[in-house]
This record gives sequence, C-alpha cells and structure tokens, in this order.
Amino acid sequence: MGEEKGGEEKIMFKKILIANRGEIALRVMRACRELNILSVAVFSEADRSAPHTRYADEAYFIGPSPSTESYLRIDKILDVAKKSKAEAIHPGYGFLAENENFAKAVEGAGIMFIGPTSKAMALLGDKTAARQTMSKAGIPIIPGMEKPLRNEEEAKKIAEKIGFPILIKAAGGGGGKGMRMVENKSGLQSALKGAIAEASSAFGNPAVYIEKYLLHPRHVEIQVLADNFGKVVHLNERECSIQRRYQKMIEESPCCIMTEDLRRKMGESAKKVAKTAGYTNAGTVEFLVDKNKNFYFLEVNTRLQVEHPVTELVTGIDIVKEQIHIASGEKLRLKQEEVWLRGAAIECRISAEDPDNNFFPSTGRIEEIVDPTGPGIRVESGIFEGYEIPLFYDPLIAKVLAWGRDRQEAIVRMQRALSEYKIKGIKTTIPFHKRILSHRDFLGGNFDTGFLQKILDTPLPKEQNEEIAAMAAAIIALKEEESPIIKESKETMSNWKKVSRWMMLRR
Amino acid sequence: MGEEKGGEEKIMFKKILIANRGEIALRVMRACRELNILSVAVFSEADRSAPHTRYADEAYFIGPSPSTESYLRIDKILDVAKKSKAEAIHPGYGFLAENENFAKAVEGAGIMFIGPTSKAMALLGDKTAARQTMSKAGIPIIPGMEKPLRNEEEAKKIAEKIGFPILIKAAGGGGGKGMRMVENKSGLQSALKGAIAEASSAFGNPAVYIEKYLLHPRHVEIQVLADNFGKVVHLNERECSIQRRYQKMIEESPCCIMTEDLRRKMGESAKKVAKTAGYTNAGTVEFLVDKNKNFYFLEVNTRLQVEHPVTELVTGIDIVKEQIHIASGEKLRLKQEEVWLRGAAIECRISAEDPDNNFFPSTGRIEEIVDPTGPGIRVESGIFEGYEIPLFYDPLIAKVLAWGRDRQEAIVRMQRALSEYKIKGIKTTIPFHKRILSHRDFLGGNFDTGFLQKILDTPLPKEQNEEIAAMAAAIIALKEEESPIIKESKETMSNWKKVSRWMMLRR
Amino acid sequence: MAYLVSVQNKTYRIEIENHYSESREDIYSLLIDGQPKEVGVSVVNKPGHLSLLLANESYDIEVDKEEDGYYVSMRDETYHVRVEDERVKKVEREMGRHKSGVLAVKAPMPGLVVAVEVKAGDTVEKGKGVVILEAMKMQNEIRAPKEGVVKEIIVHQGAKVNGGDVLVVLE
Amino acid sequence: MAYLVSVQNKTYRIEIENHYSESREDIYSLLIDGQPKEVGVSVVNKPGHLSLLLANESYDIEVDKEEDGYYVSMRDETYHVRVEDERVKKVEREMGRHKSGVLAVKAPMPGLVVAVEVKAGDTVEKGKGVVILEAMKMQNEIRAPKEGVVKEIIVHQGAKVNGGDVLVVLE
Repeated sequence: MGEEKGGEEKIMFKKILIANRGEIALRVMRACRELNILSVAVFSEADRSAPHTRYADEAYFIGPSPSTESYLRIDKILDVAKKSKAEAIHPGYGFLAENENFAKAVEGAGIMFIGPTSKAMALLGDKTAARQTMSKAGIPIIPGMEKPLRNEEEAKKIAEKIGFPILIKAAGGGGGKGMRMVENKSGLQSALKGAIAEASSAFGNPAVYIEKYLLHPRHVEIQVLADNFGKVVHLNERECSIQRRYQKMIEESPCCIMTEDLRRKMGESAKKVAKTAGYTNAGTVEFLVDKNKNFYFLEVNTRLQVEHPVTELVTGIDIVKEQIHIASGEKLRLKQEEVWLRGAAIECRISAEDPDNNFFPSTGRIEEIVDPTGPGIRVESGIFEGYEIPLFYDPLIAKVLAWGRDRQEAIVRMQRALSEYKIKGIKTTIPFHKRILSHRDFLGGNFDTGFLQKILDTPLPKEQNEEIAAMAAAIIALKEEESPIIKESKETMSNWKKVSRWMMLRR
Repeated sequence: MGEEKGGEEKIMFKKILIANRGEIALRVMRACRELNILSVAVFSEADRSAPHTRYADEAYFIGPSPSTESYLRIDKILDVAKKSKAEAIHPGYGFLAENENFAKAVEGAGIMFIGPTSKAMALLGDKTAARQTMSKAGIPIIPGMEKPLRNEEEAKKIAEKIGFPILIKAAGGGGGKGMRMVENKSGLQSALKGAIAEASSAFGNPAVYIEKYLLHPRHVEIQVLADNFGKVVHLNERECSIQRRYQKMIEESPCCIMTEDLRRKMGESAKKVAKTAGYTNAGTVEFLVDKNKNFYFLEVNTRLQVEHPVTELVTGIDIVKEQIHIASGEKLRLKQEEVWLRGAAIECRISAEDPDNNFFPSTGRIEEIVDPTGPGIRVESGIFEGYEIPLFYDPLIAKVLAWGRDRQEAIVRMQRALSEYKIKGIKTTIPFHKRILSHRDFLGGNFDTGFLQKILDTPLPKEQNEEIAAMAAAIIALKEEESPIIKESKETMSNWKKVSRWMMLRR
Repeated sequence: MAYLVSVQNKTYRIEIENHYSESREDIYSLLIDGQPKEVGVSVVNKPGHLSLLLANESYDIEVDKEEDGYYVSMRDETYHVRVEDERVKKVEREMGRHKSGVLAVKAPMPGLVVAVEVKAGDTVEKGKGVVILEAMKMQNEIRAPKEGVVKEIIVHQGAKVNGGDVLVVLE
Repeated sequence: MAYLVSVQNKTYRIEIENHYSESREDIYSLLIDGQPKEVGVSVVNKPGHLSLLLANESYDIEVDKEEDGYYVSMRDETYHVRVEDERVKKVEREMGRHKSGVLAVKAPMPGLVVAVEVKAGDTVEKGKGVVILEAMKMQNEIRAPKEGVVKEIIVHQGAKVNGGDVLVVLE
C-alpha cells in the first residue's frame, strides 16, 4: 500500500505500543491486527484481565491502578516501548494523548508518535495562544481573552467588557473538564473556583481563561488528515452539540444545518488551521456555529477523537489506519475529491453512569451483555461479561453507532440498537439516550449545545405497560414463594445485584 | 417516504406477519420496527422462547416442533394472519418462501405477499420450464433437460448425450438440497436415488432434472428489485462460489473477476429475466460464469436470499425495507444510476455443525457469546446465551459480514471478526471459515465452485503454540487438584459440556 | 394468593387464581382489579427473564429484584414495582406502623469526600447540596432528598466512602 | 508435581516447581522439558478462561475439559491436550494394560436411523459407511473409523438415537 517517493522506501511498522486502555485501546489494536502489526499493551493493577491486556500480542505491567501511577507515567511507558522494541506509540484519547512532554519524550527516544509533532501540539495545546495565531491567519474566533487569567479581579473586568454570559475554560486541556458557563456576575466567583479545581485535578494545570458565550450555538467540528509532506484533506464535519456538562454525548455526520457552501468554507478553514500550525496526522478542528451560520474557531483536538467512527461510517475511511500510514512516513492516500459523504451516521456514548441519579458513576460487575446487531449498527466496546468496572478511569464503556441512507434511517436504527442493547449488572446511560433519540427537537434537527438541559426539563413520557409490569412482578413474587428452586435463584439474583452495587474495587 | 402517483395514496402497512424463524425472522422484524410497523411472529413448540417470538409485538403458536406441523402449515399461518389482522406476510427464506401454493393462498385471502406473485413464482419455480422461457427470450443457458426426468433409463440417455460430468438437480426447490454431481456412468444410479430422496423430503416433490456440469465455474448472482409498475433495477452481483454440498458458505460483492462491461451485461440479462417472468419485489438471478467469462442463466431465487446483506453493505440499500415498500404498492425509489457499489463486502455463514467431524449438526446449549464488533463488522444472529439449538431446523445460526474499502480490507476485517467471535457450548463452522479466509487461493480470488474440496484436501496449517497450550492445560490440571473451589467449578464446566453435548431436545 | 402491586402512582390488586404448566409454557389465570387475564409465561435463560404472552401480545421482560422492590424492564421502559402480600399488608395496617422522621443521606457510590457543605443543626431545603463527592474524576454534589434539619454529620472532608455509606443524617 | 502433557504428536514433561499469588495474578514457575519458565496467570471471568503472560507475551486462553482431555483455544487455534500425572502413568505402565480390540461406532449427534448399511459378520474397511443418520434434514453417513469385522448391530432402520448412542460394534 502507500506510495513510495524519492527513492526512499517507507516500511510499515512491525510493532506498535498503545498507551491507553478501554474501547479506544481495542480500536487501535484492531487496526494493528488488520495491518498485520503486533500490538503492545500497557496495563495497571486494575487492568490485568482487561480486554486490551488480553487482545494485545504483548502486555506490560506499568503500575498501580490510579492513572497518575500508571497510564500517565511517561517514564514507564517509554521503558516498555524500548523493552518491547515498539517502533511507534499510539496514545488514543485522554491520558497522555495531548501531553506535549510525552510527545517530545517519544520523539527524543527515536520512536514515532502517532499524532502531531510535539511542536504543533504545544502550539495548539495553549488554547489562548492558538486562538491568537489562528485569528492572525484570518480564521474567525470568538471574542475573549488572549492569555490565561491571572486573578479574580481580572476575570470580573473581562467579563464585564465582553458581556455575560461568559464561559470559563481550562487552558491545559479539553473534554469539558474545568469548564463553567457563568450567566451573571453573582455566579462568577464560585464558578471560577470550581473550574480551577477541576482543571488542576484533570490536567495538573490550574490555568483558565474566559470567552464570550454564544447563544444557541452548535458545536460543529471538522476532521482533518495531514501527512508529513504538507498535504491536508478534510473528512467533512461532525455535529456534536448534544453535550452534558460540556461532555459530548451524541455526535452525528453530516450536520443537518450544513450546506455545501458552508461545508466547503469550514473545510477550507480547518485545512488552513492545520497548515498554519504545521499539523500532521489526524486532528479535529472545533468550531461553534451560530444561528446565522457564522462559524468561530474554538480549538484543535490534537488526537484521535472518541467520535471518529461517525466519520468512518460516512466516508468509508479507517481513520486509525490512516494515522498509522501517515506516521510511518507515507503520503496521504486520498485526494480531497475522493472523500465521500454517503448517508448519515450517529454515535451514542454509553457510560457507566446512572441517569436517574444525577449521572453518578456506577461501578459493579457486568452480568450480561447483548450487543445490538443487524443492519447499519456498529459497536465499539471495552467491556465483557464478568468485567468489573474499575473506579479509576473514565466512565465511557462503549459506543453505539448507526448508519442509514439518511438521517431519519440512522435515527430509527439507533433507536432500535438502544432498544436491543442489554448491559446488566450496572446502570448505564442507555435509557437517557433513548429519551434524547425520541425527542421531537432532536428528530427535527432543531437543537444547540443547550439541548440537553431541555431534555432534563422535559417530563418523562408516560409509561405504557404498567399493568403488564404489575403482572410480571406478581408472577415472579408467586414463583419465589412457591418454588424452592426459584427461591434459590432469586437469592442468587438478589445477591449478585448487591455485589455489583456495593463492590468497590475489582480484585 | 415513497412517491405518490395518480392520485392514489399508498398507505404503509401497519402490521406484518413473518412466516419464519431464526435470524431471518429477526432481520425482517428489525426492518418492521424501523418502519414503525407491528410484527407478528408464528412459533412452534420448540420456539416458545426463541428470539423471534420475543422480538415480535405479537406471537402465535402454530404447532409441534417439526416444520411440517408448524412452519410449513399454510392453513395455520393464514389463520394467524386473519386473527392478527396482519396486512402482509413476509416469508423469509426456506420453509414456504418459494411455495407457489402458499403465495396463491395468501393472495386469495386478500393479504399482501411480500415477494413475487404466485404466477411468477410458479413460472420460475419450475426450473426446467424457466430455463426454456429464458432461453427463448435470448438469455444464455447451460445445456440440459427441458423437463423433469421420468426414469433412470432416460437419465442414462441424456447424460450420455450431453456428456459427463453432469449435475442432478431438484425441480421443486433450490439451496443445494437434492443436488448431486455425477462424474461418470457408474455413479449415476446411487446419485439419482439420493437426489430423489432428498428432494422428496426437502420439497415434498421428488422431481429432478439433469444438466451439463461446467468445469471451474463461478457462481455469480445478480440481485434485482422490481416494482408493480414494470420498473426493475439491479443491485450488482454477488460471488457465491464457496459452497459445500451446493450450500453457499461464503458470499461477497463485488466478484473479483467482474469487469464493468460484464456487470452491465449480466445486470441487463437479470433485468430481462425479471421482466420476462413478470417478476415483482426482490429476487436473485443466478448465473454460472466460466473461465472465459461466458455466463449462463441458472435459475431465479424468488425470495430474499440468506446473503442479501452483502449487497446491502456495498449499496447502502436496505433490501427488506425495499421489499416492504414495493409490496405496499410504492414505485421503486431508486433509479439504476443511483445504485452505488462502494467498497467490498463478505459474508460467512456460521452453522451449528462440527467441521472436524464431517460437518455433523451440533446441538446443545449456547453457554457464552461474544459477538465480533469494531469497524466494518455486521452480525445477523438468531441465538442468545442459554439458547438450546433445536434439532428440527436449518443449522444456520448466524451470519458475520465485513465491509472494507477494498476486498483486501474486507478480508482482514473478516479474519479479525472470526477471531473475535466466541460461541461456547456447541461446535460451529467458525474454525473452518478461518481456514478458508487464510487460504492463498481465496485471498488471490482464484477459486471456483470446487474450491471447498481443495480446502478439505489441504493439510491443516501447523499449530504454533503447542507449548503454551501444554502449560495452560497443566496449570488447569494443577488448579483442579489443589483447590476445592476450582474443582467444583471444573465439575460444573464438565457438566455443562456434557449436557450440551448429549441434550437431545430443548424442553 | 392476592397481591397489592404498586407501579408509579397506581396500585393494582392481583389475585392469581390458578396456574399450571403446559409443555411449552406456564399458564397463569389471574384477576387484575377484578378483570380476568390469562398469561402464558416462559422462562428464557434466567429466572428473572420471562417471555410473556397475553392475548398473543409478546412481552420480553427482565425482572430484577432489589432491596426496594422489583425493577421490571420491557419495551424500552423500566418500571419500579412493589409487591405486597395482601395478608401481610393487612396485619401491618392494623398495627399502625409509623414512618420514622429520620433520613440518612447515603453515598450513591464509592468516592472521596471533597467538601461537607452543611453543619449539624442547619436547616436545609430539598435539593440543597450537603456533600461533594469525587468519583471517576468528576465532582458530584449530593443533595438533600427532602427538607429537614441536619441531625448528624458522619463523614469529614478527605474521607473515602463506599457506596451506601451514610454521609449525613437529616431529621 | 510433574505432568506428562501430550499435544498433537508431542509429549512434554511439565514440572510445576512453585506457584504463588500476587495481587493481580498468580505466578507459576515451571520446567517444560527441563526449560524454566515463569508464567503469570489471571482468571478472567470463568475458571477455564485464563489470561497468560509469558515473558510479556499475552495469551487469551479458554480451556474446556471434555471426556477425552482438555481443549485449549487461543489465537485462532484449538489444541487437544491430554494431561497425565507422571506417577499415575508410571503405575499404569507397570501394570501393562492392553488396549481392547473392540470399537463402538457411536452416533455423533441425535437423529433418525435412515439405513443400516452393514450386517453382522461383514468385514469393513476404514471409511466404509455403516449407518445413515438423518438430522436437521441432512442425511449423514456414519463411517467405520478403522477396519474390522462387524460384531453387533445395535440399531435398526427407523430408530431414533441420541448423540453418543452406540450404533454398531466392530472388532
């Protein structure tokens, strides 16, 4: 595969270390397996039997369960890379994926980092500096600060200057951590405190900054691929406005307010952002789009996104494989005009959180899984039957994707998939996704980043089958009373429930 | 959806009866659910808790487990259709799907049959008559008989006339049942006996006929959709040469020897066949293609095929939904030039059969299922954990499909999927599919309908990890000796194995 | 056998008159608020997984028993169902049991107490935050489920708690 | 503890010298044909499902015990492994047990006997069909696994048999 150029033959990697866990580690290992590349896993104490440890060809223990002692330890991961003779490292998302020191250390060790250079990452990782750079290059940005906030006094001044509502954001990382919307002056102090605390704990960096909060904005991002020879293509947009606490929950492509003209403009802007930053490999340029279809550059996610499969479904491109090809020194294998956009795709992120209890993390043992299947459905999952969800990591356990010839078909398939998906033993966000997927405004494509609050404020639809539920429970109650065998089973049932509920850590 | 024409508004069905079981019943019910149509299941004694009985909105008991007393009982199924007020019946494949008496009875009851008219079915169901008709219409056919065989004497005469090798085929149905290849005179008598016996038991019709057996032919079929207004489109080809005992095991699209020119010619021939027969709804026109890319009409499968998802993956068309739209009286929603052919797709049929023991049917209880997931994988399955495979029906339990940007990517994804797919408690054909998928000639696209015998004649590849296997077994043996807890578990393990092995019928 | 079965705000009286096994399923004849029903029941692959047929309508049902009753899932919805034996209920009613006015606010899952936002003696409104718990890197505010007076603070800042541990007692 | 472990045509002598539990896995120190190995073992979700680490190579392994030994599955292959305790083996060897010359041809699965193709006293070659069994609508010929003389016919045409039932006895 891959073109050869200038007499120098590019040789595909033989072994790649995946510095991550969960579904994304499996995703990358699957790409490796399809490319006939050996994969090296790293695992913490809690992850000795985790899927990624078992799926890999090699697996190395890197420390205790807390990520600060394992998945965030640059030194240990580099040690494993050297010991295993891995030629490249894929960071996945989260953990060290956007840590420029990690990228720099990998480069310094003579190992390929599957992502941008540490230099591009540093430039884009400083969100305020990045906005300045891009603004100078002619990319529209949202009014706001040019530097991290120094103190509360400054915050007040700036907020008054650009006008409420404002958004406080962490300078050191993305993903909604350390982010707070402030509606008026009175909420500023506590929001600032909360944002700084969260930013410190999530990124080890308390720096935050302020920007204008747009009303009814949609979060629309452009996926780009850039090779090491200055060539950039974009793979169309993803609509990611369905967010809770600035965490994306549902993503789709195409965006239903997109026009050919707007797509071309945003695509060109995204490519310009990548070129301006000297960006290479896969990246995502995030924009906000307001009611009048003006778009504003937000930031670049300098890594593979959680929601990358949405784009894979509508373009047929395996983004992880392209990342590997690019990192191995190949030229881009696609021209812009060869990028399709066929049909529509949606992703729902399934988390181990209880939507009926304020989205509290749910831990426990997975008792049974029935994956949704059939036409148009794809699952990316990091769990298995018998798996005990560890406390230490992100609660995302699986992603369900649906493809359809149009948005309507993708939606009905997703509804079906959510209905078929059974994960027993823990609470998940599946019921909440069902609510979103049946909401009139979601179906009509009529939403913005504030949509989720609307869902939470909408009363639950009336349940249909109360009589049937009553009869089923009465029948089970009778079975329990009558049959010693059933009674025993009931005991077991009730017991594993308890175990799953109160079990704190996996052994 | 669907166009309205001539002032008459077409109204989509509200309720459809699915006269089938297993994965195909689920497939149709999923389409119904996505179209917001209620589904009605019929079930036999053995299928009270089967997936299709539970997935449907309504379910009706139709008799004892043997299909002759349930799924083949036209009277009972029509009774259910009337009782449930179903407006249409989808027959799936197998059972009554190609039974013209059933189609006629459904028409007579004022219910829509989701398939061709009984008249078209009758014309095409008589394979010998169909070949005559098509030959007269200018479609190339294989030299052979024009009528069913009257006796052994006639068989000898004809075989000598067209020359060995010959093929004996059932006149009353397809799917490889009642089919025998005969290499020379001495094998004729016993093959004839076997074919007649199998044809009788499979189709209730002992009629067989003889045709010339082509050397190194490939089995290539064209999927067509035809509406009730004379419009026909084809959805490209499927390559189905990987067969065992004339039963397809692996199908793919596109066919790797196909050229644009040949596709156009075969597509036009297929459309002509459909028009000549007055065919409506979805159908498949089967051809043999010889080494010189001459193609010969074989027969029309007047139903949804097992392998229809292969075409769905490369065209993005939901064939079952299109069937329902057509049956409801809509015009075709696609023009020929709107039919895509993107990437490549492969299907492996997973059966409950033991490839290490001459493909003997394997019954028992499914202990654990891990479905393959990740990019490009689709599963259509009719089993669940705890399911006991009944003896009475076809051993097909699931289909795995892989899509890739090209054939090579589809293949590596299928290899990965087969590797990930875990079905415990019974024997399946998964290991055999792995052998095929790694065979040089399969990878090179260099095969014909005789390929499978080649696989069977190829020695098994040397196993790699004998030492590891030895150590694992020794460790388990030690655990069993040492730990009373493990011992107990081992007992359980060994017990459920026995149960699954020797359990004859589900209770 | 008669049960009082509560779902949402409704209570049904369900009297199971008769039940017997056929080869493929069990048949239950019952009265629900006096209306006769015949239900076909087949256990699928676990005691709590039932396939119900009611006048040929098919319901694929999972029943999970928890401490506070049954959770019955079907057709995209989960119902919280409480089942009481009519005789037991009667006895209880006669004994005139009173509900306690004390309410323990419990940790919904394991985590680290980042802050305690109330002190003993405080009057709190329903929805007022009482404790901030950090778990899976997220800070979560535990709120008062009803108004009351803080009787006792059980945990302190920095404490690690298990799910179900009492954090604060309200009165 | 020493085992004689046979896979395919090879037999390994495996001596497990030592094993102990660490927090995340069990460590086995063993000699395989005299070569020392250290294996990290973690039980995944069932007793027979192991995750093995051998010098950081990762093997996801399923071990199923059947009547004729262990079936060990990993990396797309399944190995039939027989494990014998060295001491037991030694005793057996000393007792000089002989193999019986009688072989029962069994039904590999339940079905209907459509035809019996041999009669008592017939000499059959290896691979000769003895019984035709119909199951799942397919007719399957059961063949002699070795050459011999038919000693006894156990089933008759039209009989329904279970998997494992003896059909014919060869000598």
